[in-house]
Amino acid sequence: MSSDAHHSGISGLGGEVLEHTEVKVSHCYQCGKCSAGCPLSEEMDYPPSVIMRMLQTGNPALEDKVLRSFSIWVCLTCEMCFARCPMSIDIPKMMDFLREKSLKEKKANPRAKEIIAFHKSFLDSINYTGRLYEIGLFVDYKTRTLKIMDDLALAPKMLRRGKLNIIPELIKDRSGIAEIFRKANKKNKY
Amino acid sequence: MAEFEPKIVAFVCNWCTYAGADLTGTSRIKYASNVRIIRFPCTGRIDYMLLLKAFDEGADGIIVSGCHPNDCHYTSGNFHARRRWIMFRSLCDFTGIDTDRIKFSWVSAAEGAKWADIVNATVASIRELGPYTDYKKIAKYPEKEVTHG
Amino acid sequence: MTLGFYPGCSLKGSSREYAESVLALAKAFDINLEEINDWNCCGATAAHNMNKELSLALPTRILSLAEKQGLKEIVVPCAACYSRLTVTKHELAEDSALCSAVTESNGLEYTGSVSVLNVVQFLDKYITPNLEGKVVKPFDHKVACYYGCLLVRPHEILKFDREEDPQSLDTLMLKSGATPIDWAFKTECCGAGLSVSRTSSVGRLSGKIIGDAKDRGAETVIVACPMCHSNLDMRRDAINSYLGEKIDIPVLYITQAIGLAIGLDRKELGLQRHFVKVTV
Amino acid sequence: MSKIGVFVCHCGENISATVDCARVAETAGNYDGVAFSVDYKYMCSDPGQNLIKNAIKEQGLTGVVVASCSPRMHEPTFRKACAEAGLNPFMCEMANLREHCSWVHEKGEATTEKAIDLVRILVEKVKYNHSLNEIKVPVTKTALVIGGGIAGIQASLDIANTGHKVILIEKDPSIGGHMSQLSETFPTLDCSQCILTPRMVEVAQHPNITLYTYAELESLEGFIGNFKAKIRRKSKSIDEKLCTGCGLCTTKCPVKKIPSEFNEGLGKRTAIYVPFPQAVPNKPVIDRANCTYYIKGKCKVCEIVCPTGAIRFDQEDQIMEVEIGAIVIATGFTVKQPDFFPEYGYGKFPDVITGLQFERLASASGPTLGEIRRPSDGKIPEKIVFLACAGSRDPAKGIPYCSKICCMYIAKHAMLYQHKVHGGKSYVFYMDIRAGGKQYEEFVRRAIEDDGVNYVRGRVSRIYEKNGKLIVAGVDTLLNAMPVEIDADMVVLATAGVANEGAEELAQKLHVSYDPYKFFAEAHPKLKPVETNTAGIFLAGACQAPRDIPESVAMASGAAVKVAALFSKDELTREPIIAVVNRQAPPVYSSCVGCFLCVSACPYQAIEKEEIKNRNGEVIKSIAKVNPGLCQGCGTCVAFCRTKSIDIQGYTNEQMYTEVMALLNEY
Ligand SMILES: Cc1cc2nc3c(=O)[nH]c(=O)nc-3n(C[C@H](O)[C@H](O)[C@H](O)COP(=O)(O)OP(=O)(O)OC[C@H]3O[C@@H](n4cnc5c(N)ncnc54)[C@H](O)[C@@H]3O)c2cc1C
Ligand SMILES: Cc1cc2nc3c(=O)[nH]c(=O)nc-3n(C[C@H](O)[C@H](O)[C@H](O)COP(=O)(O)OP(=O)(O)OC[C@H]3O[C@@H](n4cnc5c(N)ncnc54)[C@H](O)[C@@H]3O)c2cc1C
Ligand code: SF4
Ligand code: SF4
Ligand code: SF4
Ligand code: SF4
Ligand code: SF4
Ligand code: SF4
Ligand code: SF4
Ligand code: SF4
Repeated sequence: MSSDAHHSGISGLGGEVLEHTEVKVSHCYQCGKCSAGCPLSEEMDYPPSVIMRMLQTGNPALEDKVLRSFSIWVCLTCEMCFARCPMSIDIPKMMDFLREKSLKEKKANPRAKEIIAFHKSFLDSINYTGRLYEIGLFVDYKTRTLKIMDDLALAPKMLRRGKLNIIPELIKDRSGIAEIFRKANKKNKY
Repeated sequence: MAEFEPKIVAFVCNWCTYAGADLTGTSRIKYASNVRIIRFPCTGRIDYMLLLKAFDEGADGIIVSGCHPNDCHYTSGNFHARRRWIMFRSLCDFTGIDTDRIKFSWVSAAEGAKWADIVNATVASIRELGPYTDYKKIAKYPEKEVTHG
Repeated sequence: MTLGFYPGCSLKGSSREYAESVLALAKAFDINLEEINDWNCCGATAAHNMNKELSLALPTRILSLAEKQGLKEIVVPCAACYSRLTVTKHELAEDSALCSAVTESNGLEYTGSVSVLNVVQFLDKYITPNLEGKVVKPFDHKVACYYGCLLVRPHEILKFDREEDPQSLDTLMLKSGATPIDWAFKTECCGAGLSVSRTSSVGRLSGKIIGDAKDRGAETVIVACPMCHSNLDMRRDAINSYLGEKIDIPVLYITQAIGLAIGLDRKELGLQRHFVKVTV
Repeated sequence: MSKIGVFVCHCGENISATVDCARVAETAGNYDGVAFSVDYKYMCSDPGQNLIKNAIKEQGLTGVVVASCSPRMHEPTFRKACAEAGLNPFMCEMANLREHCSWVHEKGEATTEKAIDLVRILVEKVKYNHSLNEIKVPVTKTALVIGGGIAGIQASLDIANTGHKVILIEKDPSIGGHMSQLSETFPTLDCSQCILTPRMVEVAQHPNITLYTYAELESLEGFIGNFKAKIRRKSKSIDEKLCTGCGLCTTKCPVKKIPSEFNEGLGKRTAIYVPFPQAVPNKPVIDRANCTYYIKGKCKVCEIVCPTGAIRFDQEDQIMEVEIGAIVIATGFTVKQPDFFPEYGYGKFPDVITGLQFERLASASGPTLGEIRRPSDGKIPEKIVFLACAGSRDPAKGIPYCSKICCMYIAKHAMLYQHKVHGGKSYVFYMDIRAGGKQYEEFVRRAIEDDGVNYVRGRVSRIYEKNGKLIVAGVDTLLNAMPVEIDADMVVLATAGVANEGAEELAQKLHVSYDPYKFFAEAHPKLKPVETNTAGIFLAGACQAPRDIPESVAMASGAAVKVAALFSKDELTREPIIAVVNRQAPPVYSSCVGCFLCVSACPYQAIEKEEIKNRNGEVIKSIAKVNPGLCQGCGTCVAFCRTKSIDIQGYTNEQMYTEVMALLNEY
């Protein structure tokens, strides 16, 4: 007997969350412990417990707000909420799913531009070289965000301490890596 | 041809379903007259061999009904019944006995209308299935193995 | 004794002193760390933030290469890489359909036979049993051991140390002659992946950590993750501006601190590469 | 050959309107073994009953089938009539023509056919009925009450006041339980000691109550009305008859630093001690684990100072055997300690305390004489935080259920704090306020409205210590989860109420069930809240689930009435609908093969193993044996038995098969 199916939280986005992450939004009893421990909560537009509540309503307008929220991008997957949730709700796993979906539906929050740009630059770097090429990442990220001035002081200091490679480390099987990226992107372009 | 009138035997517990069926009566709710009730102290008492016996004797359908989970007069008889039912059903499936002809339900002493519904639904579905003549064909069931039902 | 070694990108670049100190320690204890051939980046935070497939496929390739190379145990000093590799192993083990999807579509051979050791597990298993006799210069300082997020969480998967108030780094430091302090920010997040894109957040989060360590009299902070290190060390300007004071407590990798205790050369341990001058 | 009488009732028009009663009677009259058959307007009326009685006498009937209404209505009536006519009452069966036939079907052929079928199956069944006698068991009119908290005290007094004997055993040196530790009690804020102490004294002085403190149940056998219990009276190391309770020994004992259990570790006691000043009995015991004499072999200061020579270092535990007829379990509960909460410091911070510790701080007889002072440095906390649901409603790390009493005692604590510390600030972090009792909601509102307690809805993520303050990090979920951080001086955790350690072991000794959380299980969640599923054993108070004082007392009085009802008769009679294992002549003895499947199936632990021995005392065979005192007649064992060796009277295999066959094979 599955009365779950009739629960408003299980249809819609909450239902997709369940399908992809096994997280049941209906299990959240809104205690707020996740928000209380979340290091980024105060920078979020909706703290994690509020995201949970929005998903529970099954209201499409609120679900849309979740996908357009800044919260899902500023979440660092630090796992604090999951560690302390009395109902063992794996919020970080859910956040991964929401981010991916938000990107796919082109709903990513404009304030998350830099965060997303950084992730993209990071992945591109791996895509081309197999490993992270930090200078390349910086340059790529700077051109994406036009934040030329930030961190400008950092690079020379790093160089001086031997912390930046001028020449990227290239792996041999670059085509293998590119293939992995191609496959992964076919389903869902990052 | 006259409409087929199935023979249905109901195995019910004394405390919940028997009393529920009494309530159907006191509420004067009408239902199909094809059913005959046999009273047991508890569904836990129901030996599933009795079900086979009923089919063997010509029953077309069977209802087994007792208290809701957690409401058993004897605390856990109905859980035992359910557990054995699961084993029994796989045995039926194995031997080819049609488990669609056995209806397992919970009817409490307050569910007079539900009892009428269950009888009517069972009669209708058995009527659909037709007389259980196939039973005789498979009735060479391995009697020893099913005794523990 | 030979063990597999997965340095990860940071240890080849911005955190090369971590790699240097790990290798120096291993050498001092006659352990050969054999790098996985042609390894790739684990995808770090970016991959699982953006694309689940990628976040599983990249680590799977690494594990698969290690298997091919005949490695049974691989040492993964970076806590983030350790987390990605362990979580991937766990997910593939839990879900065989997912496992075959990931391996087949990418043509990877993977059985899940390689065990992944984080730096503490590596030290506990191969270094501490022989440590006592080797400590020549006890690391006689008050230290705040900082674990960060990814070394201990989620406990259900990593099953390493306890999630709140973990002890493993403290125990190691105690054995190296240090006095670990009891403090409140052992497992609070430093800001990790937001280092570049939201430096202000990092200033705040890492600021609380450095601030508490200082308030309780720590002379140095001990870490086991290049991300923690770069936030707490390289981002010290942002931290200081958040705190409104100048704090110059150095941040050492656990391997550097133990290295010092057994008398290894400061340069060999890469101490000169830090932003905050290592005075201890 | 059976001589069966069939009596078909019209029930006025109730049956006869749709069933052709005359035809039913006529058809039944033609069945084999039916000697008499008749239909009549009102069978249950006096003339109707006389019709049956006369037929039994005149026709020499061996069995009776009354075809009328539901047996749930009139089975006792007709069985009694049969008995009056000299027929064993269990030779009478009823066919339910009214509720199961005439009232639920339209008038017509099919309805009459069904009525005929219903009569036929019972005619066939009755052929296999046996004379049965009601079971009679004698009753020992003494009750055993286990646990001397408020529930045990109340139950003992109530039973004793009905004139029956009570033996009350308490494992601690004094009765009183948790209630004796409480400061004031919700919802009225009356002083716990003031209302409890008179009852404790009453227990000690009641002529019908024998009190054994420092005593525990060792083992139990028997069944309702006839239990035998072994009680271990732990050695107190004093002669209670000689001791006058002067207290000299306790003031002179040099071992003074033992954390006091009564004060929840916030005070100290000596090795020879009385747990608290109002203890009943007010005589000391020696805690051997901490006494220097028992550890090192010397000291004996207490012996030297005792004016009556009451100290007995060589006293041993005593095992007593008592016979009792009923048992009330009142062993109460306990609370989780803070060392279980990782994020709240694993019990590391001395100023993070439990609710029970707060009770001791707030109690006028407590270690601080009722002043709220924090354990670490004795300072009066200016800011105090209470955390609700600490470990309760927490399936991940604690227990999933609600501990029920904490919402109320937190409100009480915050209120007491506000009354005692003027200008102090108190905060309660909660998820829901569960104040479902008389005057309870009003009480909580008073805390909020009149005493200014700040209620914040949200669960605290963690507590850490900084510069002598406890930083409590939570959010206000009613304000979009806005962070709320409080630098408190003291934190009180409403830690989960859980079953006593050892509850499981006690349940096994008593053969009663317990739930997954090791609380004792009631026989029915609604209608038998004070019964267990073992007849003659009852429950009172917080041993069944977390309960507050009013509920514990109500349960105790309920259990006492059950005991008194049991004791109101000299013998118990029960319907003989019970299981029996067949017995046959040697060398078979029984077809039972000793698989003991039935033992595990029986919900009442009514089946035991019986060893059949030969003359030399060697065991020949192990078979099942039903204890008629415990069997409730559910028949589950019968369905389990593969060899059909166990059967239930009144619903035997023979009878049930006969019914099925009679039903489907028309004449
Ligand atoms: C912090 C706190 C505050 C509270 N405040 C209030 C309040 O203000 N108002 C209110 O109504 N309720 C309050 N309560 C609840 C109240 O304490 C309980 O309702 C009450 O104590 C239950 O009584 P009891 O007799 O069932 O159990 P207990 O008080 O636990 O007594 C059980 C007794 O049995 C004994 N025992 C245990 N095991 C054995 C054994 N095996 N053999 C022999 N003896 C045994 C124990 O030693 C104990 O003496 C509070 C509870 C707590 C924790
Ligand atoms: C909507 C609703 C749902 C509920 N659901 C549940 C549930 O699921 N589970 C549960 O445990 N409880 C439930 N309850 C509570 C349950 O109904 C009560 O606990 C229970 O009925 C109380 O029984 P009672 O005998 O005390 O009172 P009542 O049921 O009120 O019986 C009192 C009787 O006394 C008679 N009476 C009144 N005055 C006089 C008089 N002066 N002289 C003579 N007779 C008089 C009345 O006619 C009545 O028959 C529910 C209650 C409500 C309102
Ligand atoms: S901690 Fe868990 S239950 Fe509580 S609000 Fe967050 S997700 Fe919901
Ligand atoms: S995983 Fe994300 S939501 Fe959870 S505590 Fe960390 S930052 Fe907050
Ligand atoms: S000194 Fe003797 S008489 Fe007095 S309380 Fe102690 S044991 Fe009893
Ligand atoms: S003998 Fe034991 S109880 Fe007596 S005074 Fe000495 S330590 Fe105390
Ligand atoms: S009574 Fe209140 S504080 Fe206690 S567990 Fe239940 S809801 Fe939480
Ligand atoms: S008044 Fe009724 S509905 Fe409201 S909280 Fe109380 S019990 Fe619940
Ligand atoms: S189930 Fe039957 S055979 Fe087995 S022990 Fe019980 S009575 Fe004997
Ligand atoms: S009839 Fe029920 S109570 Fe009696 S012995 Fe059998 S299973 Fe136990």
